[in-house]
Amino acid sequence: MVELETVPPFFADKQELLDEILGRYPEYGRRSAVMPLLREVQHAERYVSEARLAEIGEIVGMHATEVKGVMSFYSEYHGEPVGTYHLQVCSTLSCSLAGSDELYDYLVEKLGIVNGEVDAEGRFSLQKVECLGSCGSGPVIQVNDTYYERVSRSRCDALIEALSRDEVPEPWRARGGDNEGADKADFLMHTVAAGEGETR
Amino acid sequence: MSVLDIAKGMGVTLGHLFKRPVTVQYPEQRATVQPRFRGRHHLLRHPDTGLEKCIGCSLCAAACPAYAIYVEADENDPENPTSAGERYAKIYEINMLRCIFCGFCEEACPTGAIVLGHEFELADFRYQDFVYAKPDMLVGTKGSKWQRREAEKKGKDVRLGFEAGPRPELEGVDY
Amino acid sequence: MKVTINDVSMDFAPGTSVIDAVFAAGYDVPYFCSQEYMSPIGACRMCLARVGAPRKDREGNWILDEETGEPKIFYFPNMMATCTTQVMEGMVVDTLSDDVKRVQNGMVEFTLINHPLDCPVCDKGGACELQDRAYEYGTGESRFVFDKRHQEKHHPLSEVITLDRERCIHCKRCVRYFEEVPGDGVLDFIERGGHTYIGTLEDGLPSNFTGNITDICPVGALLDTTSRFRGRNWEYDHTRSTGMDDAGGSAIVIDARTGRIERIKGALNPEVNKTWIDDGTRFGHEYVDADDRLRSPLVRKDGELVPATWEEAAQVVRDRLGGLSGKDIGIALRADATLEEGVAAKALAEALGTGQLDHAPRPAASVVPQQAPATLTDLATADAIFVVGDVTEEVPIADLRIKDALKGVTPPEMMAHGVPIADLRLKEHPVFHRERLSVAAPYRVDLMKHAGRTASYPAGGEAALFAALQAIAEAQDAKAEDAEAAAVQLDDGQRAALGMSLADAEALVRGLREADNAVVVIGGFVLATRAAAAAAATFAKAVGAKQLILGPMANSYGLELLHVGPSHDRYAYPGMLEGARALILSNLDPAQDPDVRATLEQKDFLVVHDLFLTETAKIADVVLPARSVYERDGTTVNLEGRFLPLQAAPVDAGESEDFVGVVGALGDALGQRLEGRSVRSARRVLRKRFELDPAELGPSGELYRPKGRPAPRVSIRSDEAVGGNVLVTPSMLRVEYLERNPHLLALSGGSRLRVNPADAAQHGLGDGEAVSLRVGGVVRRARVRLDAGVPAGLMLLPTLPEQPVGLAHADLATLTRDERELEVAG
Amino acid sequence: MGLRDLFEKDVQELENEGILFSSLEKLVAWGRSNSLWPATFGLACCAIEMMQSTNARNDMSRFGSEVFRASPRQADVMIVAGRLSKKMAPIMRRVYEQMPDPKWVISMGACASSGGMFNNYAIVQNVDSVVPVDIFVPGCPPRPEALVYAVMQLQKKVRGEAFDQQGVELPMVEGWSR
Repeated sequence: MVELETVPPFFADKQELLDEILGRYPEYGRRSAVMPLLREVQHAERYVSEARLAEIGEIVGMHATEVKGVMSFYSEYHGEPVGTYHLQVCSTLSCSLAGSDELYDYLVEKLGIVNGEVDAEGRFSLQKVECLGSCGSGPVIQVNDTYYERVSRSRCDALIEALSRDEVPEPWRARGGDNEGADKADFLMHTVAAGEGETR
Repeated sequence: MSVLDIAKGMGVTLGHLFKRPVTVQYPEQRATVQPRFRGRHHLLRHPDTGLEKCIGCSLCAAACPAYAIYVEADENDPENPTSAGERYAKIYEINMLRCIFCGFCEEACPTGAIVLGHEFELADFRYQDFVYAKPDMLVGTKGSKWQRREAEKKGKDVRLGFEAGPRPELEGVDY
Repeated sequence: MKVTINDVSMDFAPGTSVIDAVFAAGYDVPYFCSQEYMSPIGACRMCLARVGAPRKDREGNWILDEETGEPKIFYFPNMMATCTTQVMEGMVVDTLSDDVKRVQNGMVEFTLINHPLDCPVCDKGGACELQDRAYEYGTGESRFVFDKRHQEKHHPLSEVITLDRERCIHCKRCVRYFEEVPGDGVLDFIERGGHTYIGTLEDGLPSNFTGNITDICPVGALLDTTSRFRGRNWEYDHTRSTGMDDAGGSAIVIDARTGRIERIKGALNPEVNKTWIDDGTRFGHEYVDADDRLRSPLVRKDGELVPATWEEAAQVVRDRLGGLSGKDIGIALRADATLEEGVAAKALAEALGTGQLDHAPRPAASVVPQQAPATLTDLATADAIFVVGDVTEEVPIADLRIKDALKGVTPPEMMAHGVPIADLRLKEHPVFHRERLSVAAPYRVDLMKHAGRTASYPAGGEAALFAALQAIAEAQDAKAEDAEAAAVQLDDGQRAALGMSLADAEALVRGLREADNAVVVIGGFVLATRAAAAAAATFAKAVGAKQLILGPMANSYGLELLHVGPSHDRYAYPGMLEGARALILSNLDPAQDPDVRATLEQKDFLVVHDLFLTETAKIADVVLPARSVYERDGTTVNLEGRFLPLQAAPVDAGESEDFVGVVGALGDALGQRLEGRSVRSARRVLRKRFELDPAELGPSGELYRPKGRPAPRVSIRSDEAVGGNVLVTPSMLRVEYLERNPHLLALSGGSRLRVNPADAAQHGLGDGEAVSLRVGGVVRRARVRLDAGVPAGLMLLPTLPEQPVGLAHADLATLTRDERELEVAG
Repeated sequence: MGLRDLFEKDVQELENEGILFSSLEKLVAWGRSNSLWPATFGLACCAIEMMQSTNARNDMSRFGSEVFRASPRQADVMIVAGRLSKKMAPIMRRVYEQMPDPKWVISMGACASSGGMFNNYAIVQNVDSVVPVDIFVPGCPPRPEALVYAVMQLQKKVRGEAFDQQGVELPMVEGWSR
């Protein structure tokens, strides 16, 4: 536990929180507390370092590897630091039909990072995720905790451009109606030739 | 038995005087070997990379009814591998006197590394000279141990006393 | 409970798993994840079968079938994993129908989807469960046309274990093994779904029992690095023998090929080691094939040791010993000699008319309990255990059996097909009842992780420790008689001797005496002085606990039973080195001590029987090549008094002979038919002596209990000889052979001098520094390892056969950087 | 050229001019090598191939070894063709003894040379342990050409041109070196 010596323990000053969480479970079920503890760390530090894994293991009586096993099972926990804005692109069927693959490629070339990477100044990180449960209004990007649905090239550009100014734009409501088709068609491979996006 | 019968018999004999002799003037004239003839073994290489096909799994040794094959494997050096994959045959020996040329090794080999060729001119003087190691069998080596020994001494190249149907895999690999 | 399997119906105890019922009925069902002595979890889904049972209606009557009138069988909607299903009254199991076959085909196919087909290069090939199951239950050809999962191949989990992540089929055996058997989990699944792989965050595998996962892995994912690519499974000669690295007597299988020992695996002995063995036993075999192994006798001719035949050597011995009277000759064996060798040595001593016969190392106190001896099964079922010493290093198997006791699950009943495959009483993530275990040692030992109470008493204070505990016990007795009696009173000295709080000590004593089955495990530190051993015995008697005494070496118990000992105190081993004019030493190397070397050089005649040209052999007149413990036929007795068979593996050891052979050769030279001239004649003696036939021992050996008390025996060390600045600790690894075991050397980092950081700073020692030091005379080379668990002012050093466990004096002036750097990997 | 040249020129030059110098030994060896009469010792399937080697197609008489002698008294080389059972060994030894010196032995086929796949109690695991073998012929059985090749090998040996893997010159007759 070399990290433990260097990094101050996360729960050292959060005794009451710790008691609250552990209090939810009977003594023999102490292991169950691993999930809420992981979530605390994830929310606070936006990723779970090995030192934290070991610390949580100490608390709930599991070994660090076991905690790592639990953590790595869930995609919302991150083993490495993510960017300030963690872009998660849904890649499941309906979004994919709505052009999320092209959206992803677009982001890759725009940000110069691929799945699981963080860009140079640590602002953006990109991840392909499974269904975000917004199938009716794909393609979807989830930036940290906010959904941005029906992403078109223009909207994507706007979003990225705003984020790079550290302004988190209000998620536009997914309108129905006429321009829906336009927005969707934007990222549809078979309809869009190169540069056609600019004409809209 | 009448004279006629004798004449008939002599006729047959005389008739043969005018037929071409069937004798094959081996070794000057080469013996013809059928493509499926099983002679001395060859260890093959991958034509493209030149790596040995043998991975030292010693399944041939397991299949050999005469226990003529001995294999010792080792781990490949990742920098310059001997064979494809992790494992290669450090030692691969066949006792040609034990071997009964049944071709089971050929069938057992998962990578098609060992193939029985056409060379049958293996006669030699000393028992211990019949243990053929990798350099004696790797594809590209021509002739039996004695033939190469003699050729080396005389400074000529090996002349094989047979011709056979095409066996592309035995032609050797240039790399 | 009556259960019908296909056409067989049998009775089973409640709680039996269906898979065991199927096997007991003589049918087969494939499985990967279940494993003897481990919890069933139904991870592989391979053991699916169609299972049904009758139901009762509300009134509690069986629901009957209209036509037959029999109880109607309601089948479970899906196939059940038989390893996690309990048998029920009237249950019906079907493992042969086409539905079941189809499911089994499907599961095999599914398991094979991501399993690489590199069986020809896989060390498991030929002994692979997946191979067999795919052959028996598979479809024959694959429909899977896509790319298989690609992950890291030959990833070194540690110096001795290679992990191939592509081959893993996620049966979770290794994960469960570490959590359940040694109790220190290090492995787990990382990621999910198709990306799942086995990994660890701890560096390496911090456990002493890692090798077992290579045995239980059903595929070639976890492999023994020492035998990597050394041979195929059908090429090995499997010899079942007994591990001789410690007094545990684990059953092992020695796999040899073309005269080389390639690997050692654990074998089943339900009474002793179940199927587990420690890493020292498993990986510590490479020295046998070392290049500098002696292969023929050497005789000193004009100052040079030259090769000779056995006959010549025997002649020389006879001629040189002829001139000497019997009392000038000393004979000493190492304590891992077999009983047969002991008999031979006794016979030789008798023939030569000498009383100077001994085995070494031999602790001051007896290793045969005078009363209430415990077996390892007692240990595994004990509900209160008090350990004094470092049991993990002394007898690793005992450590595992203690963990069994902490889990509180009694050993399973044998079934028709052997050990139950799925013992449903075992649960994943078992709870270890720490409070049952108390550990006392002068420094922090490994077992303290699992102990409810730990005591670190001052080194050499074992006698005082037991005296104090005795006082507590007596006080408690007094209190039990009349409640007004004074509470336990201890003076400061006794409190210090306890090394734990008085409350703890009282709880410990109470726990021991209240337990139905209490065991006191007495380690080498206690045996170092007779006073301590006596105190321990009295304490154990007082609290009504059984004793388990950890002998220093594999056959200490047996050789003591056999009285391979001197006729008088001063003839014992160390004294013998001084007194005798001629010596016959088997596998002993006393000349590591320069002073002893000087005396040995003065001897008239010195015969050394050893594996290598040791320091002593270099100055010997005759050197005889010895057989390693893997090459001997014979009998050994483990720490619980169990006779266990040794079989010789087919190893090319040149002309080497065990001590029986030596005595045979000398007997021929002397023209006498000695009793121990052959294993058979030696066994004749043993049969008379112990009323059991060593040739007829069962696979799990035979427990022997001496009638009455063992005869009194002489000591080798006076009790005053306690004290010193270095504590020689027991070691799981054979330090004398460590440098010839490259893999084990890399794993352990060589023999270690463990020093408290403060002391290290004072002596100017850095971590990992190679030093040499004279400890009790013997020149020891070791690597410094800073360890806060070591008490200040004390250094810890692993034991040698010539350096018994206990305190020793070291001249710190001789503490120098080792000029000859040990080549240590890592 | 004149008689004088014989004394003035050295041997090499004369040989170049076509005058042959040969030692009697070489001459004898040449004679022996070209009249190797085999004694039949057909024991098994190899014997069939041995017979083939003398038939019209590949006729061994081209090498002067056409006449298979039923009597060992008139034979020079014994061709052991087939697996030799331990019961047969003494008989074969006697036949060998009865052959007049110089005599040679060809061990034909895997069984005769090494026991082949018959690694059992009944079969001699190498004929060399009974009689000194000059030539081993691998094959199961060796084809006639292989035997013819073996005879050519034997001729080399008789002419003293044989050497082993270490380059050691081999004796003209194996039996003499024992």
